[in-house]
Amino acid sequence: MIVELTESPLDVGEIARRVVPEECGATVTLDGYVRKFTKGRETEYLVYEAYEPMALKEMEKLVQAAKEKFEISHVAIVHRLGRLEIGETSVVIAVAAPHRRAAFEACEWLIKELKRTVPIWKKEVYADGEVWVEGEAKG
Amino acid sequence: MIVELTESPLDVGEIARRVVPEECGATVTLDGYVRKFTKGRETEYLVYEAYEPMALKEMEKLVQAAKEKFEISHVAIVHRLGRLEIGETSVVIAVAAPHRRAAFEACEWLIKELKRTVPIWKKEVYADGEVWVEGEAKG
Amino acid sequence: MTMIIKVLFFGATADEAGTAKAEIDLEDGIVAEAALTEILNRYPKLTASRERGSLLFAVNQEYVKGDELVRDGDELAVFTAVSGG
Amino acid sequence: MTMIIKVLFFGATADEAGTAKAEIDLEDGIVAEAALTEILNRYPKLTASRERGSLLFAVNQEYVKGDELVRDGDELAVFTAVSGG
Repeated sequence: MIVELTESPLDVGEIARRVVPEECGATVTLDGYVRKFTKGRETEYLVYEAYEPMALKEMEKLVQAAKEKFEISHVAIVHRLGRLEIGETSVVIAVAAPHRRAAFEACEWLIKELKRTVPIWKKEVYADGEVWVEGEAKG
Repeated sequence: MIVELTESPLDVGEIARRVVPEECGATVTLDGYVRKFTKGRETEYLVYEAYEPMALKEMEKLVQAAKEKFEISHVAIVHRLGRLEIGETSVVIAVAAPHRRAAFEACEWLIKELKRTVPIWKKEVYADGEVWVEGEAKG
Repeated sequence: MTMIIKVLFFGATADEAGTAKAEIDLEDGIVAEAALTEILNRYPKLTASRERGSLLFAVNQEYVKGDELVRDGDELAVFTAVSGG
Repeated sequence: MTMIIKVLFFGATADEAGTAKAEIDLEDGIVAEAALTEILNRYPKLTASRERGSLLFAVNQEYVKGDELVRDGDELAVFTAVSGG
């Protein structure tokens, strides 16, 4: 399992290629990046902040849960923190599995849960102001 | 749309980052690579062969169909040909979409259809022989 | 008897609390829910997030339900619904 | 009248045909299905793949149903079920 937080730019290919076990044939990767427009409003840049030790623990829990729920072999989750420009990658989730179906399902489940439970926050900065984005509450 | 066939090694990250439109926030990538063991038998390497002009046409058709079927913005499909060693990437499908759900769905649909319709064949080479793999027939 | 608890605020809650970090004294034997109420009393601007149902609360880097005992030296964290990814 | 058609074989069918490429003469006005039958007559080892339902057939780089007219200079391709990815 790879779970990391970093202020450095993420290399999606490098992360994806870290999870290539011999028994697998497919890795599904989600590359989440900074959108220029959100609801028609133009973002200048984003700032991500985390409660780092808790975020790492929650990411580990998610990987454990995904491994119980899906037939997957290896998972990497790396989330970037600090200031991100438009188009830069904020999160990479790569899942390797013997069969691709499980990799797709697990990857999609992991990003959904990460957005719900992992204590990381996003501030959107516009030309005329900034706002901390509030997620859906953890139910 | 990017559809390519190449004998050179594939860089999954480089391909994924070619499809990052400003209106999007997520790219889902399938990285298919050479498995060491298939049904317990150890593969030494693979050889991929294509009916190249038809394969490119079929890949273009798949991308067109995916764009009609799913809310996606940009697709790249690159398939490698020739001899591939264990762990090397044979195919990359990267799909960018405003919303990640569509990107996951389209990516999974594209790899399923590619395996059914695009005229590319795989020869598995073992220590004691080789065999052209026969896919599910195109229905 | 009182005890000293470390409280962390993140994102919007840090702005609302005017600080990212505080130490507060709480009565011994208090449960998490009561500790949160006490924190809200001291940082009343956080109440809006709580009323929206967006306020989350962790003790020692774990989400809590509310009935867990808070102990001397514990690390509490208060934050709005997460928005990473 | 006959016409000259280019035939391509790939993967297992190239091994079975003993060649990747051939030119064959077919009667004018023949449809794709009949052209395939003629090709199988000349390369009988391909029949096994056809009986398994694995043989696919394309004219000018498009899959065909079978009733399409084949024309002089067309490129036909014969191959087993694809296995890329």
